[in-house]
Amino acid sequence: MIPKIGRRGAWWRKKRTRELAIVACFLLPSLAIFFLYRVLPLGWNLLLSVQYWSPLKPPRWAGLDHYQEMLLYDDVFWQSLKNTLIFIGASPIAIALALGIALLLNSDLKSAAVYRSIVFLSYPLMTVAVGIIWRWMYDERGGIINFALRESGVVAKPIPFLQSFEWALPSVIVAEVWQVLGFYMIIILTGLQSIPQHLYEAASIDGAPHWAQFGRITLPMLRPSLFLCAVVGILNSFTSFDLVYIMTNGGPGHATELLITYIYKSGFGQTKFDYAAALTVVQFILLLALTYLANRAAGGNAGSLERQ
Amino acid sequence: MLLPFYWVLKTAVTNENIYAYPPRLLPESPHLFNFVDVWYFIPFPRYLFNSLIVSVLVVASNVIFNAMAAYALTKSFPGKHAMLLVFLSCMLIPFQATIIPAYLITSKLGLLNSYLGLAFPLLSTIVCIFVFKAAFEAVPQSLVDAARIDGLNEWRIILRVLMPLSKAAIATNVVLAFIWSWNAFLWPLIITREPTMQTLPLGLARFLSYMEDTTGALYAFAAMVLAPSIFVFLMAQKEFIRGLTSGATKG
Amino acid sequence: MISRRALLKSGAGAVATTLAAPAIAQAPKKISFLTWNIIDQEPMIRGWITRFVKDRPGVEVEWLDKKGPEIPVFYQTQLVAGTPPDVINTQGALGLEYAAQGALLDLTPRLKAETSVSSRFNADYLSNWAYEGNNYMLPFYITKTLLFYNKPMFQTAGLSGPPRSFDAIIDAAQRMTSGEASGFLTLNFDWLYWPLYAMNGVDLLSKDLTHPTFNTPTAIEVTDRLAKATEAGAINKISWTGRWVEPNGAFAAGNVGMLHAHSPAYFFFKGQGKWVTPETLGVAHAPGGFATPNSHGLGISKASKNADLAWDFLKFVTNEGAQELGVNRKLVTGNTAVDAKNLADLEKSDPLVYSILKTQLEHTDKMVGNWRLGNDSKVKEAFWPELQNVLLGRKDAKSALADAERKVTRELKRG
Amino acid sequence: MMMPRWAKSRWVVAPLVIAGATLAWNGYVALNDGGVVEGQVVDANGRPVPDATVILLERHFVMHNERQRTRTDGAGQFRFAGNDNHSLQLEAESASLGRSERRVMRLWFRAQNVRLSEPLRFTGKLP
Repeated sequence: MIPKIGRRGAWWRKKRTRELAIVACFLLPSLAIFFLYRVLPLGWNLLLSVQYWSPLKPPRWAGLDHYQEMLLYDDVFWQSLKNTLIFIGASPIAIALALGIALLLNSDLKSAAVYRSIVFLSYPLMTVAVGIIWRWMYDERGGIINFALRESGVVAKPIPFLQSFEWALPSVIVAEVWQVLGFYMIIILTGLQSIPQHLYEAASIDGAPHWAQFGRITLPMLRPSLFLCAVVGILNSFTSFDLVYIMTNGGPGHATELLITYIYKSGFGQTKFDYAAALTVVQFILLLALTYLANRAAGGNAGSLERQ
Repeated sequence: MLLPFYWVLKTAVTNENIYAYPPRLLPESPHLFNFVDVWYFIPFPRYLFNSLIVSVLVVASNVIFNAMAAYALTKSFPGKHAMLLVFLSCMLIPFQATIIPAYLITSKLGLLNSYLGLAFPLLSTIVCIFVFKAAFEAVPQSLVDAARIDGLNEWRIILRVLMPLSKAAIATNVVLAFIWSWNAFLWPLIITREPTMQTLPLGLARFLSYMEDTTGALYAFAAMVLAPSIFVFLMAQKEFIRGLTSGATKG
Repeated sequence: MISRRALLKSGAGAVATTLAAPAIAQAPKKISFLTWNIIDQEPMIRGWITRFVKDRPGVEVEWLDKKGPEIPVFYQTQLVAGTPPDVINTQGALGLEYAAQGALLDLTPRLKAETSVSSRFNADYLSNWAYEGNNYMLPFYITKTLLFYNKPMFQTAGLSGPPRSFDAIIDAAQRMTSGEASGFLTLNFDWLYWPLYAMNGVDLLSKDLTHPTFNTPTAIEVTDRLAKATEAGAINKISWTGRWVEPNGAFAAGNVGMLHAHSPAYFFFKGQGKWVTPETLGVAHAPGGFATPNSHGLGISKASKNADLAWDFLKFVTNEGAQELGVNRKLVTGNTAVDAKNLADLEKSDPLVYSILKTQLEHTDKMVGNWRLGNDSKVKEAFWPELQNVLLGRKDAKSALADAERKVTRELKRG
Repeated sequence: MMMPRWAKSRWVVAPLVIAGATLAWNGYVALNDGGVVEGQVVDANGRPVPDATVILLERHFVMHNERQRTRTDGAGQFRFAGNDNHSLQLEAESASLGRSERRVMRLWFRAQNVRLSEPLRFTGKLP
């Protein structure tokens, strides 16, 4: 496009158009991909969700029938919604935990670096494998957790963690937290390290006690990091399909059913693609709302990721 | 934190009857034959190959596309704010939730059951774009201007000026892209048709299904698929963590 | 730089197309055969294919094997993509659902035309895949539930033989229960537990499958007793929570009196349970001879481009193939002649397996839990969670069955 | 002088090491995959048993299926060729001495050449 631009008038305009052209073609590949695999599918879901659709029949208009079915009659939907929210509810605990670890490791000691890598190590792991590993740790017979509990005399009979309605969801959440903890920690850690030291110095000169420094300086300064953690936590709870699929596949009953697993099941298992689409739409709206809230909580700056 | 690692390794090197109670804390008569079994019971080399191809595709294109997009986003242009918002909201669309249309689209593109189809959704990722953006913005504008006065074109500026100064961001891109593609499960599960196109996570899930997790081999398998991502992470961790966090919190 | 990107993309594209092409484009005389997690029989199936294509020049058979949970996903996606496997192997009622969706080819005309084929099969099993009177699948290998029991535990409990009634089951279970030991265990997926209700004269749906008939005093009482027995530990909790590995593993551990399961369960708990021998393992019909089938059938996709070839392959597999399959996997195939021969051999070589497989061919008129529903999984989804709530003591039988009735009615109306 | 610097980078070294190791291993395999399984059969007192039948079973998923059988020579030695599995069981039987114990043999790769370290031993006579 250089020659085309060459024909333009004044130098600055030429430059301007050139820049725009470049911006455009640089953004193109990424935008194309996001359009194909994020935007378009979302729109398509919207369409599907108001149709009766199945692979072999022509689609018919369904209006809000699926939404009505979901909200009024579908217990499983409410169950999975509840579970998803519990999942999200767990992430603050995880973040707090990560914050604690980060504070401990917030030094430039060699050992600190080692611990950092250890804590983080669980993040890059294949979730399917993580699921299998935790299944095994929870196992009633050979699992180390039950072994520890029985040896230490906490319980007499082994707990069938993943088979019991009470324990299944917490167990899955623990595994989830274990995997994502390192990620939170790293984010918070650099949040900490990016806090200018002189603030603390000033504070200690004013004789502010440590807890006060933590409350007045550390936490506020960490907001962006914490916000990011929150977003990641929310996203995870909406997308941790692999883990549930492998560990419990939503069972027992629907004790560990998440929206995402339920979408998958009703779409592909029960061949209700249209209904699944409706679920998806609801899930997305929920996701947006929650992120918005998290954003507000973090003090409104539209997230640490966006800064002009 | 390390307990699960130990437990899976310990199980991977012990003999068949792993349900004995109490389980031994130390493996008795450890051996590595479970790994051999895994290698032969499923076409492990094939799955490995597939996973590698897809990962390479994803990693390469991520570094390139994301750098381009990020560079564009460091410039000021009308509608930039809107653009950023689009990207951010795109990030909020969980891919798992768009799986059905995504499948239909891919079938329209004729990419079902192909490496490109496997890689496509991951070819560019938003988080990584922001990582690059942050890194590029950290580069002093004066350098860029100087380069431009020297008559370098945009490509050269990215390649010669920005990239060398953004090693951390590159490392982050490589690692994240690798992790995501290497570990992807749901997407390959849906779009691969033949066993010969399956990737390791699918192999693992299959293995689980017919070995009925009664043998150490399953855990050997788990260990085998985990090794590469751990390896890559440990290789790049320093830059990776720096890049990730600078992108995340300062971006 | 540009050239490099172009290079990368085109390179990737090339790789992609080369590897995608064979899969997507169906060769003129190619059929694909989708099996349900029998990857362990690879040599046999490869053998079938070689033999099948030998005297059919230019014919190709592609074999795909998926594990249970993947099959519906895979088949649905392939339907959408317009490339469904020509011959598919489904378990339980899935075939009926696909038939109802219009995904499967109606085999009735072909069966009418070739009585030699239809007469091959045990009529009761064959009719399991009759949807609205038309037949969509042929038996590949067949199973139904039976009662395994732990003879030593029966003796120590002073029980002479297998229970002959529901009361006897509960009673026996209670007598064998103590500490770690529990009396009774059943598989619960699909409708495998349904004989427990059938033997009490409870049926889920009306004959014409239009409305539920299970919300009766008897049903409530039965459910209640099951729940109480579970509470007391006489019925192992895993009956209502586990799927396959857990229940069979528990029975293999040797401290469960009875296992109500279909025949393949034997091979699983045999593998894990040292105690399992012809002397110690009892095999019986459930009281009243009721059993829930959970068979594997073979059907042809309506979208198949080579339906006739697929039909030939179906006939081949259910005859020549069946023989070998029956021997390798020690199972019955629903092909009467084949099974008769294989059982005769087994009677000598492996009496225990023989006694198990024999039950699969008896009382085939007493099969229950095999309602010819086009939306079986949805009805199940409406019914089972409620029942499960009761059995695990999280809800009382009366209200649970009432709720279940309401839900099932809705599903049946939605169709 | 750019060369040495990137050549020393761990991103180059590590992959090279891996590649090297893989090659070496494949080389070793190529030299030792004759598929020969040999050993000796002895009775309870350790005397070689001539003319005993030795059965080679190979693992197939969760079961073991008989693959070949052969007979021992005068020195109680036996030799199988053309084994292409990696998980085997060996068993000897003889009319007079009954069955030996089952020896599990797991190999590092398919068709690895092996020789039984301990001979197959008949534990006693059949009643």
